[in-house]
Amino acid sequence: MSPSSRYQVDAAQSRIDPSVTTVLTQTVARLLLVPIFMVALAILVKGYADVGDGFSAGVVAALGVLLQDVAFGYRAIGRLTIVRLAPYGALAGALIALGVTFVPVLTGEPLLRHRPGAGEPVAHLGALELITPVLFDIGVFLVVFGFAVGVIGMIARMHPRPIGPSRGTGATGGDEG
Amino acid sequence: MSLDLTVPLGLAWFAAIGLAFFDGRRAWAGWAAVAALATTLLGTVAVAVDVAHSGPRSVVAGGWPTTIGITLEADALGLTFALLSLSVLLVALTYEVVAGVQARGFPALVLAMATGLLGLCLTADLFNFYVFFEIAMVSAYVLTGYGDRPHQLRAATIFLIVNLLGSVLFLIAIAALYHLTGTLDMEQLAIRIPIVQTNPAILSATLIFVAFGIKLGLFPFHFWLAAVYTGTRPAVAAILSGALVNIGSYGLLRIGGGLLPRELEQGAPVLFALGAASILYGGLQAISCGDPREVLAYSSIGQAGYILVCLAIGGEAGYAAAVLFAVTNAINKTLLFLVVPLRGPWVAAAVTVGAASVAGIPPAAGFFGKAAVFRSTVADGNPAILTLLVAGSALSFIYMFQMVGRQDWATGDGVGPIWSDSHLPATRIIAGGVAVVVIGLGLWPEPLLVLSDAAATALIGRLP
Amino acid sequence: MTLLFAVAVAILFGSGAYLLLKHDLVRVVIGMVLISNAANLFIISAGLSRGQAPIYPLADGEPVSDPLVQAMTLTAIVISFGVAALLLALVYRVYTSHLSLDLDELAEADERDEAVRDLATLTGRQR
Amino acid sequence: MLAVPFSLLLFVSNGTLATSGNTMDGGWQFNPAASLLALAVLSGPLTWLVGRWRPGLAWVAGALLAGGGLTTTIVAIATGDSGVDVAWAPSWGLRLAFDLDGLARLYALLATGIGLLVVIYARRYVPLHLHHQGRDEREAGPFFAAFLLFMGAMLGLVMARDLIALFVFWDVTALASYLLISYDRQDANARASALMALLVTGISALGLLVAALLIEDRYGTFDLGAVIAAAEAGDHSLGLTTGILIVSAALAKSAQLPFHFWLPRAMAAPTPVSAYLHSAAMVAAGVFLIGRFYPLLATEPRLLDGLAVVGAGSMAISGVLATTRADIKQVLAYSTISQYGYVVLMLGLGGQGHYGAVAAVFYVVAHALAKTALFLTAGAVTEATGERRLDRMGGLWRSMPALAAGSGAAAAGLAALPLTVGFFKDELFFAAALERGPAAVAVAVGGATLTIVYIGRFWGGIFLGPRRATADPVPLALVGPVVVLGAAILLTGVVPGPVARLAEAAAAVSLREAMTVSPAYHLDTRPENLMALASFVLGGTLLATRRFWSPAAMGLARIGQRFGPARAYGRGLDGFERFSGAMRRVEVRDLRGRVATILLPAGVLVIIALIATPTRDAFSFGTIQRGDAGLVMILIATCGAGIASTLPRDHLSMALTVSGVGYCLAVTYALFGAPDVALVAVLVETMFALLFLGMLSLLPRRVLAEEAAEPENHHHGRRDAALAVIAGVIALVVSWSALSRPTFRESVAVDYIELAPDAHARDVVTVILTDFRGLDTMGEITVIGIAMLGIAGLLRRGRLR
Repeated sequence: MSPSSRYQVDAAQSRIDPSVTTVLTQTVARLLLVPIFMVALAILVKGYADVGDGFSAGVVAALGVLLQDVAFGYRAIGRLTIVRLAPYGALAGALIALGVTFVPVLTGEPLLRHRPGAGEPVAHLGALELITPVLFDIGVFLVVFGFAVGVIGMIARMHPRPIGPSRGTGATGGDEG
Repeated sequence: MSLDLTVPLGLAWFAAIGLAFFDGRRAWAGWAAVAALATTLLGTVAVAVDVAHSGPRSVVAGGWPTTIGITLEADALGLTFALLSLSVLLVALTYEVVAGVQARGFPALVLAMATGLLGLCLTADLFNFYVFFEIAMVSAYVLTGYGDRPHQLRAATIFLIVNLLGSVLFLIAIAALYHLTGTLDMEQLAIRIPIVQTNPAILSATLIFVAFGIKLGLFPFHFWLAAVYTGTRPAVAAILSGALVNIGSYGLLRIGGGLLPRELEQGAPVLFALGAASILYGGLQAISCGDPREVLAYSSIGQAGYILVCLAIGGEAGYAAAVLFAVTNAINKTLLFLVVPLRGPWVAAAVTVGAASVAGIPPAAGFFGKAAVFRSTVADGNPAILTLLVAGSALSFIYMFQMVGRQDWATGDGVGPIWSDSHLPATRIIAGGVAVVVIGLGLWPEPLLVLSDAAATALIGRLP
Repeated sequence: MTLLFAVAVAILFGSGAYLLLKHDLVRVVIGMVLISNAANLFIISAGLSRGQAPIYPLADGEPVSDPLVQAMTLTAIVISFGVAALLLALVYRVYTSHLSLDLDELAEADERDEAVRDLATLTGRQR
Repeated sequence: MLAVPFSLLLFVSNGTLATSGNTMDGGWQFNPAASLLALAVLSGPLTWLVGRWRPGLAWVAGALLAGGGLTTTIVAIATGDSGVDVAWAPSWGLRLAFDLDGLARLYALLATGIGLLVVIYARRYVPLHLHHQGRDEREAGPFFAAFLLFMGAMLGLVMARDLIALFVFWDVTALASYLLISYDRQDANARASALMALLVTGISALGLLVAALLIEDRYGTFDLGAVIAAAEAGDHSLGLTTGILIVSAALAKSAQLPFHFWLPRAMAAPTPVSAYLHSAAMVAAGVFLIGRFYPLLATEPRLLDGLAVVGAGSMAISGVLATTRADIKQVLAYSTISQYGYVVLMLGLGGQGHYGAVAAVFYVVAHALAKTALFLTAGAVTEATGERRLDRMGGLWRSMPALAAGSGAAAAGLAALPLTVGFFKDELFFAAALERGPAAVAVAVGGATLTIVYIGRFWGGIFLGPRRATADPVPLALVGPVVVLGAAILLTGVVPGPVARLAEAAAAVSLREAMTVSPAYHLDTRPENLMALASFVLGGTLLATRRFWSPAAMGLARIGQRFGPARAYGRGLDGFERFSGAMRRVEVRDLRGRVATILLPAGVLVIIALIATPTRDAFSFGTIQRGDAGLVMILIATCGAGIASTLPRDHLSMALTVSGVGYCLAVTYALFGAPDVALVAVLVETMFALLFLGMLSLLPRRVLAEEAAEPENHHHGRRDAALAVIAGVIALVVSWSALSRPTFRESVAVDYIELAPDAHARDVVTVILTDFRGLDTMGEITVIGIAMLGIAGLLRRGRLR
């Protein structure tokens, strides 16, 4: 018996009991998702004016998604598309931030030279200032969100399928996809 | 127009993240990583050539005034270690790509480590140094577990926890230095630290020393090293012992020699003592090891002692010797870790070359590393240390050639196991290529000597 | 205050170190978290000024908290978070490959491996 | 190794090859020194490549290279001094400075001439040897490669004027001899012997390196010529330490007491190797070195006296031991030690104005011819009979007359019988001894007598007496070289002039003045002749009465085995191994120990640093302001939570308390005027708690419970507490010391606050993160990305989705 298969039996016996999730919590969780994303957006956008930045926004948004896990159980969130794609989002975010960092080098300027520069006028879109640091912050947001959601998603997909007739894809990490 | 010094950094960085999207086990991804790393190396060479002609260059991130933005500066010391680390990474990556990458993230991780090491060598900001240091370290944590065998996972656990402890100590020291001087810019720090009272400065210096001592594998902070070097795959062991270890030597030189020279001088007796202990301890331990990789691991502990002794001697000669020794040692260890799992006539020759280089037998490059250390000690006029170095060198003769003698490297008939999962001739050619470099640098050492002298001059010249 | 900060840092660091020395890998992870927390607290307390939050508009005459240490702390927190998550995953993986979270048992596995290696590689002493 | 020809081409194509000494001017001219240098560097690698390509042709390459070297040397002898001087590593002032002077020419002649003969011999011998051992004949390639590597190293060594270049070739000879002695890889004894030879000669060579560096430190140059000139100008004397280091390296190489023990062991090598390395080349390198440094060593007369003593001791002791050995190669090995004892003795005797140095080089030539022939004989005989012991041979002259004749001439040469070149070597030796008085004379006669005894026993034991073994016919190639050498010994015994001229030229380099010797036969009662006669009579008598004294000699041999340096070496290596094994057992092997061994020394270092620096006024308690009450409370709560998190048994409460620490810290940050940090701290703490619980939920509860419940060893408990206190003290001392300092007046933080509006922002922290120090943030998210890759690798074999 290989270590991992032995483990599966143990883990299956100890999984979180699905009966704790109720219809009420599920509904609340769904309903909360939108406001949480709004808050995250606000934190991100207002970062330059007030407390908060891409990082905290990312964590807030991730917590919103993860609230679903309290409601639906680990296995359910492992199947959400947003969760599955989150790691790629993280990498894309890193690429965006990296772009902001290094694109100025191509034009012969020092790296991380933001536009518009110091003292130059800034276009506004409501509270949002259209400056490259915001783009950078969006990159940070994506990385953090993608990381948090992605990792929880990975853990979720490690959970073995429930005992009894199974449905869905529940993979246990040991096999190739 | 000369190449901007941040271009290679950006290249490696983009490649690292870009490659993370794809499965690194595919051949094209592996070769793309090799190409990206080679381009980065070439770019760094271009920067180095430029610096050699027109002096150190620097750029402040964001175009802010210095000390506001993070300063990146390319000088001889940083570039020496950058070139060394990148070359080692390139060799190890190519080796693994040829042998067959086994994990999805491997190429991306190697490039991430290249980013970290390159950034570390370029940055002139203490906290930024820590950040790049962490990039390199985190990649190393992941790489140590590469292969996914139980012993590799154990090695990764040990490596991660011990080095994380070291990183935290380093971080505390950085914060303390900021509190004492009000700046993170290395140039400003070097100016301000002499004014700071000795007590807090030397305590911070002690923590920094411990942190880099852990990275370098100095006695008595080395206890993680043997298990990790022995447990990981050959390419990873080469990366750890040839590239990552440079953090230790470079950090001690840049921060110890460049920022805290007063504290370094005050600590010289301790450095001598620990260096001596390291040389003897590593050498003596290595003698009874049966596994060649373990011999190499303990040998690394001994070699770390040489670098420490050079630092304690200090001055331009001491620093130049430290750089030279660090460079040759890294190349030697890369060669040996890559070649030890292979068998064949070329392998027998390459192992002999590597062993000769570690023992400091010409015409291998290691000879000049050893000779430089001896020379700086002779100039320092310290017979006790000289005797110690000779003893350490004698020990390296014993353990290296016992290691060579224990196996039949040419055929592998019945003598000892072969660890490699792959016997492609190409891996042997790569290892043989490194051996040729070792011999080549031993026959024509001038580039190494010029580089190490320039590095030491750059370090000393920065002092206020 | 100076001493109080130092003592708080020391207690967190010491508690973390204490947990690092346990045989239970989960405790080791917690120890690492505590040690990182100690470092973060120290960075914040190493700020050169203490006062109002460094967000404009600033009230005149009142000291402003050092923003640089805050930025440093943020970076350090995030890095230690990432590494701690990695450590957690590693601990889990170690468990699945050894079916144990006990460092004593891991050390035994190390010794077994080493014995095998020594047998295989020590072929004939040279005298 | 490909870099070797490449780098050579590099400097040749630079056109910077400097030539000196040749008379022709203008245009290209043949420079023997440059050609020999090229051979020195290329021989080994070229032969190796040829061997890899066509193993059967390796010997051809070897013979061509050795022959080329021989021809070049002969040309050089005819044309006089030549040299090469090219910049090598200007940073250290190193030059590829090589002089083909008298001394170099003599040793080059030996190295190439005897090398050529041995290669021809080995061409047949090595395949036979491999065949006996059941090995593939293709393995002959590496043999010739190592052999030619050795020959090349000898050539480079003898010509080198730059001390570092000299050391390089010196060490290459050690490395090449290691490869050659361990050629029979499957034989543990051969490998151990090779290691011994390498350790003895290689470690003593470190002394030579140190000496070279000391010389550079004192004279400011690595150029031996310049050093000697400076020393002669009376600027500085060499220094006894430096001299002893050089001499020790030389004596170890020449297998003199107390380093001699490696040579008999090195007989594990195939016989052609023994013939070359251990009679003409490797051991010759040692006395060559003394000859090369002679002008410097002569500035320290005590050194020369020491040489004489060591030489006499080696000569006597190994001479006696040689009479006791049964293995024919062992007899020759001890004979070599003894013979080089003569040479060292002569060098010790022959300071300025004395005969010794000339006699020494003359002796080296004569000995090399004879000893090579004898070794090759031993190889041929063993090949023919399959025996190596003297007591199992005898009467072989009937089946191998040519071999018997050739080696007879060689034995006669070694025994210094008239009509051989050996006679003159002893005549010069006696002359040198006579200059130094009766004690030297007695030693000289004793040495000559011993030589006659053991060489007579050797030759007689093989070829005379009753026939004890049957001899198969051996190939001509195994006999030819012996006959050639025997003829050469007889020829030079009649016409010794050329050898004398060579020796004079060589000695002139050592002595820095011209010396002439005119070896000739004088049928009179001059003291030299009487000494020779005495040695013949004594030797003959001893040979005839061997039965009576051989038990005593055997006794001496046993004492030597019991207490000699070989024993010390073995014990030393054993001791190292045992000590190392003991160290390995106490080496820390578990993670906890590894953590402890960081904390403890770190604590010690911190305490040392604390004690070493003045602590007065270094620590201040700070003031508690009015608004700080909340901060004080929350810090105390943090401390409490920190301690509490070490207490719980089960993981869940542990997770909760550690989260408590995090939230307390978040409040601290908020009270500190750091709302951004506080926000992130809260969020990260929550996130981490989720991750932690998620991970715990993957682990079986049973395992967790067991793990949590398992009691900690009591002993460990106390140790852990002590280490935790140490860790706390480290943190306390460092942080308190740093925080106590009033800070620097100007701080970059002020600039950040001032510049933030320029960067279009109101939150200074955010602008630092995205703009001023955006590179840090970039790094930080990279760390996060790498961690994600790592986690994916660990949990899902790298799959991201």
